[in-house]
Parts: sequence; structure tokens; C-alpha cells
Amino acid sequence: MALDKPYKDVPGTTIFDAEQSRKGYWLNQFCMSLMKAENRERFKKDERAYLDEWAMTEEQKQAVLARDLNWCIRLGGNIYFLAKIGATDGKSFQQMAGSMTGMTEEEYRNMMIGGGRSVEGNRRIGEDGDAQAHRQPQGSQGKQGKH
Amino acid sequence: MALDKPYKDVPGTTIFDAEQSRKGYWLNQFCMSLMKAENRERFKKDERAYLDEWAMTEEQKQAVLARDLNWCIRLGGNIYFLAKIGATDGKSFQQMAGSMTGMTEEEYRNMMIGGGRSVEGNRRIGEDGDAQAHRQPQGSQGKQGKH
Amino acid sequence: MARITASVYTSHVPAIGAAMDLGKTGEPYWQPLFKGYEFSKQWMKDNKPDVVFLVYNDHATAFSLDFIPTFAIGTAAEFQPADEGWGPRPVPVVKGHPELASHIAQSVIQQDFDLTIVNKMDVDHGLTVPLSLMCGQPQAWPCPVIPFAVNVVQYPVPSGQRCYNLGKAIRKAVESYDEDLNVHIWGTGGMSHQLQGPRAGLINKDFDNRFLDLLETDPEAAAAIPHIDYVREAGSEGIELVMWLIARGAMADAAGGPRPKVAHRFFHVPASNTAVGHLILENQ
Amino acid sequence: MARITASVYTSHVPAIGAAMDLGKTGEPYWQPLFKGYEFSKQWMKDNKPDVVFLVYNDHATAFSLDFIPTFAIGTAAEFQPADEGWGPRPVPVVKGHPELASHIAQSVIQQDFDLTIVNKMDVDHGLTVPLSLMCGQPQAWPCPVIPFAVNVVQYPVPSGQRCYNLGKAIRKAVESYDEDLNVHIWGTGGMSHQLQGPRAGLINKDFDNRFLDLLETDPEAAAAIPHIDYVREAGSEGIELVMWLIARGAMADAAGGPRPKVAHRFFHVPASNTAVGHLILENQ
Ligand SMILES: [Fe+3]
Ligand SMILES: [Fe+3]
Repeated sequence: MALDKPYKDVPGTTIFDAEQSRKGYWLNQFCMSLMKAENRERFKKDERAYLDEWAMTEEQKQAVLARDLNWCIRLGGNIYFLAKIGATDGKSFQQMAGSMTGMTEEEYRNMMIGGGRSVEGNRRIGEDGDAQAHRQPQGSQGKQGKH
Repeated sequence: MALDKPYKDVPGTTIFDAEQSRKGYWLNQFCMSLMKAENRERFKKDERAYLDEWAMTEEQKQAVLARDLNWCIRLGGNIYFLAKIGATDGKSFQQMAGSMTGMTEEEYRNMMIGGGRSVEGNRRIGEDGDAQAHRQPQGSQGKQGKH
Repeated sequence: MARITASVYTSHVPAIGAAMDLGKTGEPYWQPLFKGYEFSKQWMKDNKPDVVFLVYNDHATAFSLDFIPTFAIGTAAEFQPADEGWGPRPVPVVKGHPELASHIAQSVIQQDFDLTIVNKMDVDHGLTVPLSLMCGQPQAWPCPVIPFAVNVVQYPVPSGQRCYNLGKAIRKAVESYDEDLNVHIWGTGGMSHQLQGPRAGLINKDFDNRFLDLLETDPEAAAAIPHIDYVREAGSEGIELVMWLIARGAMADAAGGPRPKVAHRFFHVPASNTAVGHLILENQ
Repeated sequence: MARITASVYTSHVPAIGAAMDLGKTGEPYWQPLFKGYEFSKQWMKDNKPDVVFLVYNDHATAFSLDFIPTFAIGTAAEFQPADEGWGPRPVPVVKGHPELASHIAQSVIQQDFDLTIVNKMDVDHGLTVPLSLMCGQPQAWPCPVIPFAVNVVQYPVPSGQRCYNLGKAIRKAVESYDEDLNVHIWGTGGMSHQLQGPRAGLINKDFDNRFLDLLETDPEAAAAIPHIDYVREAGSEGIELVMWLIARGAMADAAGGPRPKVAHRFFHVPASNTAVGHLILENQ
């Protein structure tokens, strides 16, 4: 496919394009189903059984069970869809977004109150900003060494 | 509304625009429901009861019960939606179209085999073609005199 | 690189599908019509495309009044034949081409066409009747099909010029796809017909044949025809002809290339309420 | 004749809605933000519109992946606040303006914008949070609202230039409506924010303030910003700012009239993950 994907060089960022959308179709449609209170109840009662009703890959199901949003996104999930899982868990958008950085809730919240993450070093892959791959996970978890 | 409706001067013709669409919303949505076999069964069993499930006007319901497609169209119906009623009745598109002219099935079918209705006299309201208001109904019914 | 090698134009009357499904093609009423497509079925075998980009309109089937997209492209892996009220047609499921469809969607949106992307939709006679006419009654359709639905149900429908320009954008999109694919683009619907009111049954052979002439040799003039002329001259449902202009705009001459070759042309009245027109154009 | 007299721009963060719904607006975290909208609430009372044309994006609420319209206009009589997973917001039902909405749809489609017309759709925080910010917590919203949803979820979203041109077309459409109506057009979403991946939490005050500057005095330059710049500079969800350009294109100066007056401008970081920008422009 000769279409440009100029957004491939932005660090820590997955643009939800047609390719991701195809990959994540059932994962995202599962998330949409959580907009109904009955479905949220059924999911909470037996997550695995509820997930098995959907034509998702096993890895997508594992990523949901692990509540690993970065993993979900790699598998085609989109944050606006995935947010329905967080909502079902009673999480705020800030908690969800923070969970993808490796920071604790408090660390992420403090970063935001401090003016948010700087764009410096985070514009292109290969720079040295805190969103670059070699600097993950962030926060105290990162200081404890990679795992 | 200052938008042009240049199609208002075409005889025997109702263009399904936003205004008609608003008027006919529930009538047309009722028709769509007949795309499911179960609903067709329920409708056939008790037409009135089925119609009463929809937020249609009483006049729209009467027009459906009478299978008067011209009347349905005046009330906001669109032929592609109304065709679901005909399909439920086992009618062909030719039978449905013919029913709006006043001709018998045979008369209409013969007109089509003969090359269809001529556009001459039927381009603008006020001409003298067979689709003009003063020449309705068409066919033998028309020759028997208006009613 | 992918290329559009040919375009096909044909009416898509539901009764034609019913005649095929019920084994009536040999009846005197239908014989002359199906004779006109014998060439086409052979041509499809001799010029088998890898993908058909099929422009059609949904007839209040997949789209109710809740949702009326002006242009909708189907990017799903498959599309089921719809139950339009008579039960679904007994024809094969339509396999899509998600990769090419998504590529075209992306490219065409970036060329300022405001498409709706659709991943779940049943396809009605507007799409399946042309396939039946061109491919007969196979166990499976010969290639993947990308459904492209145009609103011609609720006024205003897109103008002929807009449709023609969209065809040009689709051609650019196809030609920027890396894989070698032989793509046909089909424009369906029309010709003259009116299905409603006291004017039902209108047929205008002169208009239809002039439209076919223009499509062959002066598509820009065909694209300039205003809506009201279709309604007045070709009947309220004759407006479906704007869809032919999408296919026509995707041919090489619309981008400065040579005029296409006319492989086949056919015209017949009536099929049910409708004049049937058919044209096959090949890029040179 | 109807007229667009003003445009309003504001971020539409869900947490702002939650703060209002849960009575937290007085907390130290939220106080500075709501202070920035005190002027606006008074301004809404002093300049009460007859209709608000509200440009926003649906966040995987009304539109799943089954159906992704680039531009969707709501022509229904009312729209329910959606359950986005936390239960519906306790805000009034949104009353539409079917006549004006349909008129705009017709006019804008005839100006070659390929809208999707929607008659059934729940509206999410993208639409209700701006209403809450501008109107507070009334029993009923002060006027009818026409929802206009833009795809910014699946790439490619419409370009800034396309959005700006759409704004111009909307202005023409409004001005061809016979009834005397005072119409406001709102552009919502943005400013800089990223909700995903290791780069979540990105904020770029310089970009945001420059965008606000351009919006005031050089909207053509703002319209020329390519997608990639939004993603790179303002975060992956910062792309929502293209919606502001629809509102901006509907102002008089985009059609050769005088520059609008800046009635109010406000900027605050953070609301949850997001930089909040807000601007009110009045046609002179
Ligand atoms: Fe058709
Ligand atoms: Fe948003």
C-alpha cells in the first residue's frame, strides 16, 4: 500500500487507522457492548465467559483480562472503545491514560498538575524524551529497573 | 426555506426530500420492520395491532390498511420503504407501481410492454399527458368516469 | 500497482433477479433481455477481474431513515444478500476486499470526499442483480467485490458532477495501491424509470440512448446534467443514473488518457417498470 | 433570514462533566477551570441564540466500527444523553431543530459535502460537556441544538482545510434559511491531549496558544496545519482541533467580511489529561 503513514515516527503513539481497525474489530465491538448496564453486569460476573461470546483472538482476551491497555492497543484496540472497560471498572480517563505510562496514579496526576508531559524529545522516534521506548516504564517503576 | 424545489412542477411525482422524510418517518420505519420474516407474520396475523405498535398517525395507518400507495406517499411514504408492504403481500414491483395509476394490472403491464409511459405531456404540470392530475385515474377505471 | 481496466454499466431491476432465481429466463418476456447479457457473461470470463468496485444504491435495506450516508464504502470481509421482504435472494455471499477498500477509503477521504465507512451491511438487489447478470448463477462470485452505496433515496442526492469527480478520485486511489490487481468498476441503476404515483411506468428511450451516447464519447456533458433533468426526462428513479458517472469518472480519459473502447452496448424495454441499459467500456 | 452571529470554541473533557454532575466545581482542582467559564455563562444569557449548531465528535458512542461517517448531521427532534459506560449524564435531553438541520443538510450536500443524515443518535460528552460549560445546570437547555458529528476516531479524519471550507458552506446554508434565527456555531474538542500509550499526558501550551492566536487573526493559516502536526505537537487526540475550524469557517471574515470581535479567551491546564482552551468570537 503506497499511502503515506507519516504518523509512524511519533513515539509512544499508535494511530488508529484502517489497518488497526481491522485488527481490532471484535475487540472494539466487545468494548461497545459495555455501554449497556446489563452487559456490564454480565461481564463483571464472569469476564472470561463474556469474552468468549466474542470473536476475539485469545491474545485480545488476555490483554483485556490483564487490563493492559498498551497491549490492547497493539492488538487493534482504540482508546475510546477501551475506555468502556475502564468505565465498567469505575476508572476515570485519567486513571486509564496513566496506566499506559507505567506511572502510579499519583505520579501521573502530579505530572498533569505540573503542566503535563513535555513535547520536547517526544516529537520523533529516536529523540530522548520520556515517551521514547528506551525510557519505559516511567515513574518510580522505571527507576526500579526494567522487567 | 429559500432552497429551490424545482421538482415541484413535475406531474404525478413526489420527490422524497427532507420534508417528506420527516412527515413519513414512522410510516417508513414501520415498513422497514417488514424485512424480518417474524414481523411479516405478526403483521399479517393482525395488521391493525401491528400498526398500533408504531408512532404513526391514524391516517398513515388507514393508508397502509387500504394499500393505497398514493395516499401513503402523500403522507411521507417512500416507494422503496412502501415496497416492503407489497413484498409482504407477495406483490411484485410492477403490481405496486401499476396500482398507483388506477390501471388494472394487465393494462399497466401492456403499457410497459408497449414501451412504457411517454414523457410527452408529462414533463410539467399543466401539460396534457396521461400522468396529469386531470386525467386520473388512468385505464378503464378512468373511462368509467371519475369517482 | 493496481489498475482499473474496464467499467461496466447496467440497470439493476429486482424482477431480473427474481426471473433468474425462479428459472424464468427462457420465457418470451425475459429472453430478449438475457440475450443482451450473453456477450457480457463471456466477457467476464475472458476478462476476469481480481476485484469489482461496485457502485450501487441501497433501496431502504441496509440504511433506514435513521442513517442516510451520501457515500458509503463497504470495508468488511463479507456482505450477506439482504431480505428485502421477499426473503433473501438465493445467491452467494459477497466477499469483500478489506485491504483495497480501506486503502481507497483513506485515499478518497484525503481527496475531500466525505465517505462513510461501513463494516456491517447486507446488500440488496442493487448490488446482487448486476452480479447475476454479469456472472450468471455460480456457486461463488468469481472475485471479491467492494460495495459502494450512494444515497439516491432521500433528496438531495449527490450531483452528477460530484459523482464524476469521485470516480476520478477512486481511480487515483486504485493506482496508488501497491499490489498488482485488475480492478473493474461498475455503475448500476437506471435507466429511465419511475416507480411512484400516477406517472409510474415512464420510459424515455431517447433520453436513455442519448445518455449512453454521452457516456461513450462525452462523459463531461453527461456529468453536467442537473438533477431536475433526470426527474423530468427519465422519471423520479431515473436519478440512479448519477451512479454510472462514478464508474465513468474512473476511466482513463477522465484523467487525460485515451477514450475507452466500447466492448458492448445493449438497450431493452421493459424489465418490469424499467428501461434496461448496459455498456462495457475497456481502457485502451 | 437566519444568521450566524457568534462562534464558541471549547474543549469537551468528560471529567469536566463528571465534576459538574458530582458537585465538585468548588474543589481547588476545578475552581480555576470553572472560573474561566463564568463570563461565558453570562454571555450565553445576554446573547441567547435561537439555535446552536454544535460541532463535536462522537467517542465510539453512537457510532461503532460498523459505521463511521466522516460528517454526520442530526436532523431528529431530540437526542438522548448517552450511557458511555458510567451511566448517562444527568443532563437535559437535547432538543434538535429538524427544519433548520434538514435545510442545512440539503444546502451543504448541494455544495459537494457528502454528509450522512442521522435521525437516531445518542449524544456523548463531546456534545453535552460544552453545553454544561456554557449553560450550567438548567432544567432544560436554553435552545434547540443541531448536533454535527465529525469522525476523528479512525484515521483519516477530514483535513483542516476541508473542515474550514465546510464551515463556509454551513454559513451559506444558514443564510439561505428564510426564518429569522440567531444561530451560534460551536467547535469543540481539543486542545492538546493524548490519551494513549507511553506518550499519554502530552500537553503543548505553546502550540495551543498559537492555535488560539491563529484562530483569532489568521484562520486560513490554522486551516493549513496538516494532520501530522496535530499528532506530533498536540498529541494523538489533539487532532480534535480540526473541528474548531468548521465553526471558524462559518464566521463572516471567511467570506470576505470583517474580522470577528474576541469576546472572551481562556486557557487552562489541566482538566484530567487535557489542556482546556476556550474562545468566543462575535461577528461584527
Ligand atoms: Fe435501483
Ligand atoms: Fe473528545
